[in-house]
Amino acid sequence: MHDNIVIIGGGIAGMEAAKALLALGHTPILIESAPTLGGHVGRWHKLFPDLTSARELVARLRSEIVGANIFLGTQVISMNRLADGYSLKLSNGIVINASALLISTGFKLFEADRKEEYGYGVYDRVITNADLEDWFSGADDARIPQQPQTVGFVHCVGSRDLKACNGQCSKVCCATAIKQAIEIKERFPFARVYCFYMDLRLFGKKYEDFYVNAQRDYAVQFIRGRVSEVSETIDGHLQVKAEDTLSGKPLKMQLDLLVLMAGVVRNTAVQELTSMAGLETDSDGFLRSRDNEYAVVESGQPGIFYAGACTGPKTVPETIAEARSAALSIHAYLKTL
Amino acid sequence: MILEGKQRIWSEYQKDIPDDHWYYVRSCIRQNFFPASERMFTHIVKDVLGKDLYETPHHTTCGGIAYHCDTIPQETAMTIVARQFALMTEAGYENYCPSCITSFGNYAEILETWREYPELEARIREDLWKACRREFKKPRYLAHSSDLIFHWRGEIARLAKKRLMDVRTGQPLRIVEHIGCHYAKMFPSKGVGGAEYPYVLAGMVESWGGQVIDYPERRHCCGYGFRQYHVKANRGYSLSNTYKKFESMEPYHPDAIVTNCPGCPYFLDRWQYVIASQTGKTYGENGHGIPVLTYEELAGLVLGYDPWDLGLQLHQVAVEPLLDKMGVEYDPKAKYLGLNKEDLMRPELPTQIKCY
Amino acid sequence: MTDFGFKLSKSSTIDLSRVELDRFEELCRQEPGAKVCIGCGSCTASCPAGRLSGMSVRKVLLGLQRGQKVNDMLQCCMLCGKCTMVCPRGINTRNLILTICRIYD
Amino acid sequence: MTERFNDSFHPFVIPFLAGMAFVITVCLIKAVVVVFQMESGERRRYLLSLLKPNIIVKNIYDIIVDCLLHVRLWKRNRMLGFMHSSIAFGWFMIILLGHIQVLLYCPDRISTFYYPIFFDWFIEGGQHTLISILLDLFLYVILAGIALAIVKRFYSRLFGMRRTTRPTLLNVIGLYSLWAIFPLRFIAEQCARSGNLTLAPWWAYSIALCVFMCVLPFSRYLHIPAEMMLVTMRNAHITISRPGKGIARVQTDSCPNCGVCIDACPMNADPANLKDSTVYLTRQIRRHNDRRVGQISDKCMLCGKCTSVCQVGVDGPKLRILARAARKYNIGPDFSNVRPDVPKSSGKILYFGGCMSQLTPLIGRSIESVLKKSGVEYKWMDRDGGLCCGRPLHTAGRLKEARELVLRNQEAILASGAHTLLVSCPICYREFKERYVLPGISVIHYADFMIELIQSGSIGLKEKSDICYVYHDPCELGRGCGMYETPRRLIAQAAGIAEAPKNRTESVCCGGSLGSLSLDFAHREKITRASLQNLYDSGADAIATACPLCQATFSRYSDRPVKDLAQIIDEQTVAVIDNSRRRETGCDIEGATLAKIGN
Repeated sequence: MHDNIVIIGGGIAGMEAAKALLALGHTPILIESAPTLGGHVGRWHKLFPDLTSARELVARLRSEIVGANIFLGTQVISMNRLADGYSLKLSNGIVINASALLISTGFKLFEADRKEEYGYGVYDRVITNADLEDWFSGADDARIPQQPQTVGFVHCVGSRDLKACNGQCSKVCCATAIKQAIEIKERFPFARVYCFYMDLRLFGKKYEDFYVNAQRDYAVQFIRGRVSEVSETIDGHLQVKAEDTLSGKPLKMQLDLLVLMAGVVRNTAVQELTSMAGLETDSDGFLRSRDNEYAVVESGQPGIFYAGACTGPKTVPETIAEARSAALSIHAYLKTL
Repeated sequence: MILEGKQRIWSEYQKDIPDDHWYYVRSCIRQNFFPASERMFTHIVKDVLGKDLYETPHHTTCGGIAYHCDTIPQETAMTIVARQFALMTEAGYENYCPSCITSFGNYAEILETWREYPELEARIREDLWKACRREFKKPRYLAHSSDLIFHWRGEIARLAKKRLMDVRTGQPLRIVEHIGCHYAKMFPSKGVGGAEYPYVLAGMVESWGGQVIDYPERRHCCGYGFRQYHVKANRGYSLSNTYKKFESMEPYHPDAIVTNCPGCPYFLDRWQYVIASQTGKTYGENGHGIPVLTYEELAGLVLGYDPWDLGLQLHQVAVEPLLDKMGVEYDPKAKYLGLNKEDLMRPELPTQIKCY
Repeated sequence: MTDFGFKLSKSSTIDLSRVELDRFEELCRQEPGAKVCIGCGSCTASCPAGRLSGMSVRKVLLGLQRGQKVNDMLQCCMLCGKCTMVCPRGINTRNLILTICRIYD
Repeated sequence: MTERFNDSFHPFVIPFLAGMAFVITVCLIKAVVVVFQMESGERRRYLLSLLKPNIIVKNIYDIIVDCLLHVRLWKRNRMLGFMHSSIAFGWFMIILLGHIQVLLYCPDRISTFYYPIFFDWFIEGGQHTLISILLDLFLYVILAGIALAIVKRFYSRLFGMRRTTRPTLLNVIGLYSLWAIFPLRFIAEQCARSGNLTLAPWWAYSIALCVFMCVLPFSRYLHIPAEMMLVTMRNAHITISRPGKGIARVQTDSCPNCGVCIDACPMNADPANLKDSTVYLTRQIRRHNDRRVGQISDKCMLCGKCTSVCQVGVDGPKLRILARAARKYNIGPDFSNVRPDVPKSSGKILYFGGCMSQLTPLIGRSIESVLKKSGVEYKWMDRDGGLCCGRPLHTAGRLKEARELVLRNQEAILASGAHTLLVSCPICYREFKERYVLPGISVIHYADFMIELIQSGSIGLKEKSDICYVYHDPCELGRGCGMYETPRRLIAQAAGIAEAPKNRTESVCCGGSLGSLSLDFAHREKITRASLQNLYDSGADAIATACPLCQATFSRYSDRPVKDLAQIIDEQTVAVIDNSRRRETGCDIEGATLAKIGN
């Protein structure tokens, strides 16, 4: 059993960590509850800011971890603390004794229908960022009209919103909205595209360029004001209302398609697992790192490490960096045993 | 519109409504505006459905109007409400049913405030004791009288003499349901169906055979807005909000509007006349307005009562087109005869909107 | 029409679906900087004419985008160029002002 | 010397005569139209000036120096100078000597007009007189000039010109006919002198002359007569006032399309602006292409460099301002209710910082510090913001609106009671000098003021700094107001000084100019970097300038410190005596200094 490393969660964090651990001479065990690897990124079409293919990233990672033991469609059903590690029972009946655990269980997209006023699931032409990515990737979506004339993006759906029980910024939605707005404009050059934002948080490398591009080259319009409510008109359009806070006036308009930028919230599906492992939750609802400044990948429990969005919203490069960092931390930790 | 989406939301906002033993408090103003509504309610609950509904003449206003007009502080309203609860407690009831939406909101707001700030509740108990030597228990259930009709909508449907159908075409009537702002906008969980897609009136309309209309300004206030109407300088604003709603519902050609608030039916009804007088515009067919009914009046029509007994002659907008569609028989000559066939005298009829 | 002593007031809501944007689009063609404004307000804050007349380039640009008639506000521009100097987005505000004055007349 | 034929006429002179008649008629009409278009007062002044003897002398001198000898061009580029003056002066001399020859040897034929042109056809054996030798000499000079012109057309770089204009069809016809005239004349003369009386070269010679003269009024060669007229107008002090009319028209027509302004234009650091030089402006004005005239006018930074290098004195910036003024905008500030809040400053200096200085507060602070050190009493007129001086509106062509602001400021400055208006922004300074009427108030630039303070001993110099500065001449201060040396003298007293390869009248605009209306931020960067490169080439450690706009623009991209003159002087000077003692001793340094400045 010595040196068994179990990675729980096969998104890009888990995959990258597995790859790094393989390179360090370990043979990690990767457990993923879904039937495929890749997590949220695997479902995404393109990544900001360079519009690289998300699928290619996942496929590459997949090809680089063939040496790992991978269990798909598998959950951890129980977990016991041992003297020098953990004993895990999986849903397929296998029991693993592990010296180190890496939690890379990621996040959950906010369920947009909980913002009832936006009418996701009630109005015909309201979709989420994830739905749009699916459509970009080729899936059919009857909610998206043939030739939309006007498309709106609502930022911060379920983020920075105490009424949605998530006061945190989801970090990736502003850039995602801009990315999707540009992609929409590329598909429908004559559509008017509006982004309704509270604040634009474009902190990352080249994000600001991305923003200027959207304005200058794609004429995407940014309206500072949160959409208050959405209704359906008699001809099936959407009527949205917001305050145009820069002019201080109420604003309404009709849209052919509304995209809700569902935020990043903690993954409640792994609540049982984390409580079995005795992991604490931070005030933002995500898992608590040993230290939020310099030990983000370490948990309060010996031998349990974190990577990726299980500790809070992260961009792809941040997640990859954390996964590598966690792999190194695990490697160092195993040497101390 | 995806109906399943709405149904899912409706299913999430269920409300416990006991089937019997209610303590009923009337609205300050409804008996003036719609004289048969509360009478109809007590009649349906007690006589038709055979339930226990208790009333006392000692109850007063809940303080809601004054509170929303910024003329009394909330503590005063709370003490008034505490006395109402004391009357209920003294009568041996614990299910509280106000007829007024603003009262309902006021009670809900006060109960929630007390839950958050128990020390405030303690102070109010003390104040009430000092003021009138009364003590109270908080109601176990709080439901608006429209919640009760919603609760019994199935039984009413079974007893129905008329349905919300156009007897001439067999098509369901298109009904706009308008919910008072204070019903669920403050506490979505306190209302049947929540705040965004309230089901309380929609449920009645569906059960009685009608079709609910969802239009863009469905959520919007009727226009009353308390101080917006009461201060004359603001009255144009009050009117403009009503106008906005009518403009929004106009393309759907509704046959009637049903409401559950004291102010809403009044303003949706009377402002149609003002809008017509100022702009010449009417929203019903052939120069008529859109009839605006309270849910009790609608229940009364469904149960087959005489429209003039329901006080529909006191509406500004003529209800006759709706009665004709529903196949309700009425005597036009008896319209302005009171309960005891006393002549109420004919009002002067407006020129811009068709009335009888 | 009956006088009730009050009447319907005009809605202050901007209905973007009904706003005529042809001229604004022409403005964007002639001065593409119009598209990249982020409403930071440095132009207005540094404007000497604004101090005397209440002129605000930011408000004008936004107003035109919302179909409001606000271009008269630019009447008092002295073309001093301070706004151009401070604009973080590098908008040629002077050309923007002149182009607005030419297109919206 | 004898007449070859009895008949003093031959049909081949007809093309020449027709061309001559045509060109004289058209040019006369054009001249009359121009004079007619002038404002009545100016017209009178102009016509009267043509009669004044001293101006007549000056006109003749200027025409010879500028139009025939091209002295200015010689100074700029000897090859070009030789090329132009050889053709112009040589031709002129051939015409002059040809007439003298006819007057001397067959005076009765002078009335034919064509004898001096075709002398060797009609007269036999005239080739050994002095005049004939001189004529041949000038013809050789011209032929050399034409050879150079041909080389230049195809290898302009040999002449130090990186860029030149692309000629239009009419210009090409004019050019080739001009090139053809003199070799044809040479061949014809040589044939005739050797007794070969073939007609072909004479016909060709005459036709070439005809073609050239017919094309002249519609090609750039119109500059030959126009320039002469421009000289007379300049000497009559006529200024540009209406677009496309009067002197503006003559200036446009005077442009010889030499293209010197293309290389000079700072905007051409970005090849996108190549077609926006003054030479293209005059061309488009002549073609009445209003769209392009508008574009070219709006883009220009009005740095004035094209004018400073122009051989004929086309005032590019003024022509552009006029073109801008011809356009309509719904703009017109009404500040009739605004009274600029000017502090009472009787007997004091009033300092005007200008709008831009608020974004470069170091300039104002340094000036204030120097003023305090010197003990001079002063008030800061627009410390909390004021009305614009009016120059930006003026350069944007909003002449009436600019006038409004000028009047408003003028009134306030006069009311303040100050005796001196101290100005730091060269943009404002130029406007104050050119457009303000401030009787009893001397308008002074702070460079003049500071050098006066140093010379009078009102402030003391510290030990010279070992930093070496290169001084960038701001367009409005240098070419605009003619101040080149004072800032250099100031710097030289305080620190080391170096010169950039292009300086003074040839200084390269920083790219931040308010003059341009349409150049956007992204496209100015190249211009600024090119201007900086010129300054870097001096090898200096730091850049000095005297304009808030240059300061802000350079600071953006410069790899070395950029300082305002005022800042350098403030750093390098000390107070001579402290203010309290000054008051005790009653020493009136202020009065002393100002007396000098006033002179």
